[in-house]
Amino acid sequence: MYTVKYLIVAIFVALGVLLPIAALTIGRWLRPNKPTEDKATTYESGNEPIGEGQIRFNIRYYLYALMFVIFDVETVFLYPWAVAYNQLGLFALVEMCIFIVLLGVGLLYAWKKKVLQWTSI
Amino acid sequence: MLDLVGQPLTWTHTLIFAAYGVLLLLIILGFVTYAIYFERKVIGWMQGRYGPNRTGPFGLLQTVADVFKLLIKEDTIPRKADRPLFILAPVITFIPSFVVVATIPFTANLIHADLNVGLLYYVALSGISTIGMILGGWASNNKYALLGGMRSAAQMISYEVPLVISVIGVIMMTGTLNLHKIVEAQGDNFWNWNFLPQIVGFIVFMIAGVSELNRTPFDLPEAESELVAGYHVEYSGFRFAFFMLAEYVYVFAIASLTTVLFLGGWHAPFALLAFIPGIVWFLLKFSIIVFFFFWIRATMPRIRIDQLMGLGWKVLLPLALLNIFITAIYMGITA
Amino acid sequence: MNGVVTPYLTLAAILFCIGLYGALSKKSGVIVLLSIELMLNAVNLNLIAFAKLGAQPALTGHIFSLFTITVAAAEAAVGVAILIALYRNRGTGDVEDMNSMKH
Amino acid sequence: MSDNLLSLIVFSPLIGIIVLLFLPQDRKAILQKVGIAATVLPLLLSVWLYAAYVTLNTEMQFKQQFDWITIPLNKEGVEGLTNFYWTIQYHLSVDGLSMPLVFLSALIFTMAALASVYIKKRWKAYFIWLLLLEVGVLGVFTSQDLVLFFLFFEITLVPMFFLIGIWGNMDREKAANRFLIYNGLGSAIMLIVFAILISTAGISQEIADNSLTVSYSGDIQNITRNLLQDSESLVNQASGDPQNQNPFYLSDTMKTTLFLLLLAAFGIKLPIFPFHTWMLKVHTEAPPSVVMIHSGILLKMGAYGLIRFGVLLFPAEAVQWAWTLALLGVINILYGAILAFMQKEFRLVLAYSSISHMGIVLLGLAAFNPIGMQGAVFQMISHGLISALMFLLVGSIYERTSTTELDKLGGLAKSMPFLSAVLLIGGLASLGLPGLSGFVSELLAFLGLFGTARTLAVIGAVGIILTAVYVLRGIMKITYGPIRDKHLGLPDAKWIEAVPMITLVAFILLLGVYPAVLSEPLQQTVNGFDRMIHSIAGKVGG
Amino acid sequence: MGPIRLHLQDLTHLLPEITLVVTAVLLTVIDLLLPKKIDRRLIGWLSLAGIAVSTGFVIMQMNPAQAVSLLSGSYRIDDFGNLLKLVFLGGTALITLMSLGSVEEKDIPHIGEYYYFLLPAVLGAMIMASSSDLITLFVGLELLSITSYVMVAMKKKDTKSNEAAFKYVVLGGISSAIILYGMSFLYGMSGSTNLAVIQQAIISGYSDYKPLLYVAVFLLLAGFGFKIAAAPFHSWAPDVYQGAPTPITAFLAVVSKGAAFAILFRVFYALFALGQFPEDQLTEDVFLALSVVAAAAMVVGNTAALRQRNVKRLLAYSGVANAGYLLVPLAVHINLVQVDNFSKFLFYLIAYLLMNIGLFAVLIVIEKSTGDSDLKGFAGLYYRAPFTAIATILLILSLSGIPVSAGFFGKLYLLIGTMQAHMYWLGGVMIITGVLSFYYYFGLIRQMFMRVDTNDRPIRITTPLGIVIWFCAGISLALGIFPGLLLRYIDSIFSLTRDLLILS
Repeated sequence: MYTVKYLIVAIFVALGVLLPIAALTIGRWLRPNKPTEDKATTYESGNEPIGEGQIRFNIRYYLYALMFVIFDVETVFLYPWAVAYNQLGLFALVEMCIFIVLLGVGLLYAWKKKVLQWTSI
Repeated sequence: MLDLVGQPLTWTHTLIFAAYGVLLLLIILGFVTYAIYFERKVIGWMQGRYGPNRTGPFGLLQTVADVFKLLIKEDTIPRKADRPLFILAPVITFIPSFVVVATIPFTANLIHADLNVGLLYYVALSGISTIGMILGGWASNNKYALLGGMRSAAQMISYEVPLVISVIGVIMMTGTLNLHKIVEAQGDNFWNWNFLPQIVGFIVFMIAGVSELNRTPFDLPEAESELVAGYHVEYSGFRFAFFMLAEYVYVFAIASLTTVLFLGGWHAPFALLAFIPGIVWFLLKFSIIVFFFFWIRATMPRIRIDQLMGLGWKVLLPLALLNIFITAIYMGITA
Repeated sequence: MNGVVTPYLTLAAILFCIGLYGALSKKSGVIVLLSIELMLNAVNLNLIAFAKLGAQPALTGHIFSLFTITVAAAEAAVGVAILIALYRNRGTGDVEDMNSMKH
Repeated sequence: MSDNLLSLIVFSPLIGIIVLLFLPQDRKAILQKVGIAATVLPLLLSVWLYAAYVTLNTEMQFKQQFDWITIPLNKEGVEGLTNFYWTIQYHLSVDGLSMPLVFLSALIFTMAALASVYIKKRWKAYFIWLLLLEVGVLGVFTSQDLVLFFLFFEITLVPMFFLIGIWGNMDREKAANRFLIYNGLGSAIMLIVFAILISTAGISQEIADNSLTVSYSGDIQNITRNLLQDSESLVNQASGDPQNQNPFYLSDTMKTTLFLLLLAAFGIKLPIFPFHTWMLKVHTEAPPSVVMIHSGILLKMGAYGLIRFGVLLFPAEAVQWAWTLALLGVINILYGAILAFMQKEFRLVLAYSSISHMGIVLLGLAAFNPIGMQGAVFQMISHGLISALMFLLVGSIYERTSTTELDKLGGLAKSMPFLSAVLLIGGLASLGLPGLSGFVSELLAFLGLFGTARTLAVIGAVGIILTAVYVLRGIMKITYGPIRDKHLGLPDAKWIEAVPMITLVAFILLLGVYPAVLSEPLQQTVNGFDRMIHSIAGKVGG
Repeated sequence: MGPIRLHLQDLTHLLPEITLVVTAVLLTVIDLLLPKKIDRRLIGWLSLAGIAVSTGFVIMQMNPAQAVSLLSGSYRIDDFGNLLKLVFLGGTALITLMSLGSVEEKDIPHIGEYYYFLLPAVLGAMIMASSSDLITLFVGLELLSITSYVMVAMKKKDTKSNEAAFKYVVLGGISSAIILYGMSFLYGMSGSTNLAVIQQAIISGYSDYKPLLYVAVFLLLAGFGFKIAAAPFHSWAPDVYQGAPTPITAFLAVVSKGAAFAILFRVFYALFALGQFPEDQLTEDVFLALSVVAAAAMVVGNTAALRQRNVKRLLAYSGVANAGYLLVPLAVHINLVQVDNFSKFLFYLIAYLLMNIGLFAVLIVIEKSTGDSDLKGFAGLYYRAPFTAIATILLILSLSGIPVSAGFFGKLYLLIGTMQAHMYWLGGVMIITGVLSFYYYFGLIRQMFMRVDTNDRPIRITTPLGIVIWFCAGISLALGIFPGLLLRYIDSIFSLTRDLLILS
């Protein structure tokens, strides 16, 4: 039972891998290949590339990543609770309300601290 | 056909499944090809233009020609790029987009991986694509690509949170993560579908879904006018095609998922119409959603990135959290 | 303990040791944090293996690993936040450069 | 009042401390007067104690005893136990051994307070620390509970640390540190022994109808009874069953170890030869009044502890190791004497002479007969007086000449006849001239030892001859010979210096001429000790 | 196992914890909504009030007739937990008060956060003290740890603070992982995370599990060794203590450490103390390992402290040594005559708390006047702030274990315990290393009384700081003179079988 379901998933994964391999391999047979120095330069609005390509990017991306990690992981607790919601009764409801209020406070915190504001940093 | 899944594993079954997979893959490829055509036509129509009309009748072969053009185009990899990652990135983006489709129930008994954690499976796998985009941006060793990659990652993870939380209401109502059962729990009349009691969740889900697809008005990662083309600026040929492919496969997937979660899947809108096969209803709803995607692309302007982030965190997430409360209360009243 | 669980335990032990090694010896602060995650994931593997194949299989292991995951996320978040602050003040995130305090 | 006379004596310096706290800190004259007055109070009380002491009684006198701290112990481990306690008793009392030491302490503290004229700064704090030190010292000599004893013993450390560290000479902090660490180590070892004793011999059981009370305490009498008198006590019951050991049993090896640990602990304080280095530093760096106290009293705490705990709790072991004790004594005498002979600095001469003299205490003790023991105690008292006097003199000379190096001094008899005369008396007492206290004590100690270890006694006596040489050499160098020009106009002793000197000389003379003032209260007690030691040691040996 | 139900009545048992949560959340919101110009000390006073209320609730539920077991036995309200909770709350209250008198906005940008972060931290400590289930234990531990990481980093602009926090995160994370790894084996052997069940399981399956059991125990010991900063797991302590804001250092030194001890006590005693294993070897080894760690901590802490010139580092090493002392009552295994390990532990913990918090408060005074925590800053303190100097003497006497002080009595009590259990060597190490500590503790006194500061300006001491310093010094002295009062109280309510061991 289990195995069969995941067999389908496995087949899909295999197909997903195969398609790019096949397509790119076919492409290699078909497409021309005449590399020149200029073709291999990095594109930069038609100018000579300045400096390194892997520049330092803004710190705010990390902050969003942190926010994502926290909220996404909290949903790990929300999902099982939601599935079993009908069987759990009042206790679970109250408990999850507290949980969500805490999440909300966290969001409020981030909001007030201007973490959510793109231009703030 | 779904009965096969319940039976012990044999080589025959495996072959059937494989055939089904290949078939679905082909369907999806076809869908993508004509979705692009359709999109261009729709937008053209809405904007008073013609859209593609040269290649083939009504321009029907335009996208096919585009695909062939990409296939035979020379593939250049920048000298400074991180080669293995550069090659790997589009593949990583594409694979999950296809694999998530495995769990979507198109009709009551059309074959699919009937996972108990189907929804979780979808959410978990779709997150992997983000990694591909960041990798692509980073491996290109190009400033625009990197910024585009970071932006797309920031956007996708920001909208992933409300997306994931907005479906909790549905889970609460149906008590399962199994997509098949979620559809079954919705009845044969449209007022039994989830989108009505879950209207807040539905709206949040739709908006977040559009954003997840990086489509206008949320297409900042590939904003041609600002970032040249975003994370795939250095890609050409079929590697580029795979980024595009992934994007449109996600359109397929999200549209299917919306249908399944909120619009009753294969159910008919009225019980008396139930004699029409489920697949028809499914396709109908599915098409409406796809059309909706194209429609807003034609009408809405692109928003600024700070507005984009603000919308996600300050509007959608609180709404999604609120939705959980609303659902809990709603269920308390109806129960 | 039956033999089925042993491979999992071995794998977990190997992961744990790799993580420990990385956490103690790597130069970049981010890699160090990642190594700690690896250690925690080794524990998760252990817990799940025991929950499924242990002497008394029970669901508790899954729950425990959920908690571990959450806590690991929080810890990583705090760790990265601190690393960012450090990077802003010092311009480097390398562990080797953290020697401003001696006596 | 005689019920809590000892408490009054011990804590009377606190009155001075409280008064001092409210005085302004820059009024030297007032502070000094109050400080001196505060030390007179315990002195007067201890005169009363001396007078009220019943000499023919070998029991502890002026007993004051109650449970100070009672700590309930968890009794879930044993079935049928109704009460399980650890008590720390507040138990003060004196016998013929401690009473004279109490008196000596009170006396020397008053003298030291008088000698505080040499203190140049921070008088308020100085007197407060001095008085606190007095509390500690008096407590040490009177307490009859191990923990209480330890407590007072440790209390002396802190004031001494400050007194040396703040008012000492150039190298004062190092001296203070060294004092602290060595003595801390000594008391740590002592604490370990005490803890072992409390947790084994400190046990006592009380069975009333239906209830069983078990308690630990550090009460010395209880421990003595358990260790020595009650052969049925748990301490002496080895259980044959290796699985179920009696947790209270003290084996013979253990007892010997404990005795040796105590010897080391008090040996540091005494000091016995290899542990003596800290003392030299203290004697050269500390201010004169503090050295008076240190040399006069604090060293005696070591000897007192060795007798009270080392010998009286472990008599059998002590007798077994008597020869070692005597040997250590002889080494101390000779080592001290030889090094004193070689010193060029008078304070170091005196410091080494202290080592030498404390060797005599050990010798007297090692004799394990009443005469030797008396000699030891006599030596403690006598050396207390003499060394206090000598260091007072050294202080007054240093005050005038700013040096105590023998080569830089000379002919002081011309400018300071009184000081020189007292110095000579002190020196003579130190070398044991008949008629002075030193003679009596040395005589008794050697007499005692001749009875048991003749060879060692003879070797030790050589040290006495050396003493005469180095003491006289030192005094001659200072008082006779050509005087330096800058020392010519120096004034002789002021009355505030003269009073303590005369007092101390008077007591030295008194002890020398009429030793019965000390031997009378001492005799009964020492005889009692002796009987006890020999009964126990005989039992073990025979 | 039926579904977990929580009744309203059960909630009353959780009131202390709930109070803290509610206060923390409310304060967060208040801090966010208050206008900027309002003095954030308000938040500090409010969190102090929250702590006070929580303390009140703990006192109300002292000495329950029967240990209350909540949430399927994963949480226990018993006197072991209650007493420790009181200690943690008291310590945190003192630290909050101390902060109110010292913390300034120029050092710590988010000063409101600083105050309310102490609440979840102490909540974590309380959960650790009360839980009897590995998951709850772990959650409490991490709640405490993660908030501590943040608090260490509170001086956002200060590189040292960041650096200390990062080191703390990394080593704390490693130790958490090690603890978890150990716990996972305990879970694997028993199929449960409940300590009582685990105890049953490891006893019945002893012969099968013996090697795994050893692995689990030593992993746990190593992990908790990190948390209590006992040698050889102490390397993080000096750096973290130095970098953190001083009140937070005090928090780490006292509450954090105390809570880790609470876990250690609970886990090791619940699992091994009764020693019902088919052979004694395991119990003996476990307690031997504990005592070896204790001895190592004492030796390493005291010798390393000798070389320190920075008072925070010095106190960190002193904390390492004290962790060794605190381990003594755990390591001295209960036997026929020696059962009061918990009293010993708690008394010394309280003494340690008072003297450390007091001394850190003094250190804050110094830091505010000189700007750093160098030993030289203490120079001439007696002239500049005589009363503080006198209080400091009392605190240092207590730390070095000289009578009359709580520290002395605590050590004596521990020593008697080792002697009752015939672990002479442990007692010996403890006392001899204690003498070593005289050197550096009295080094502080030397600076205060025997040196003169070059610029002889008087120091102003804020009232809250003064209160904290004198409170700590006073209680240290009082506990030294009348330790019986406290110990009698502990004995009257604490029962080993009822309150510590989880016997299902």
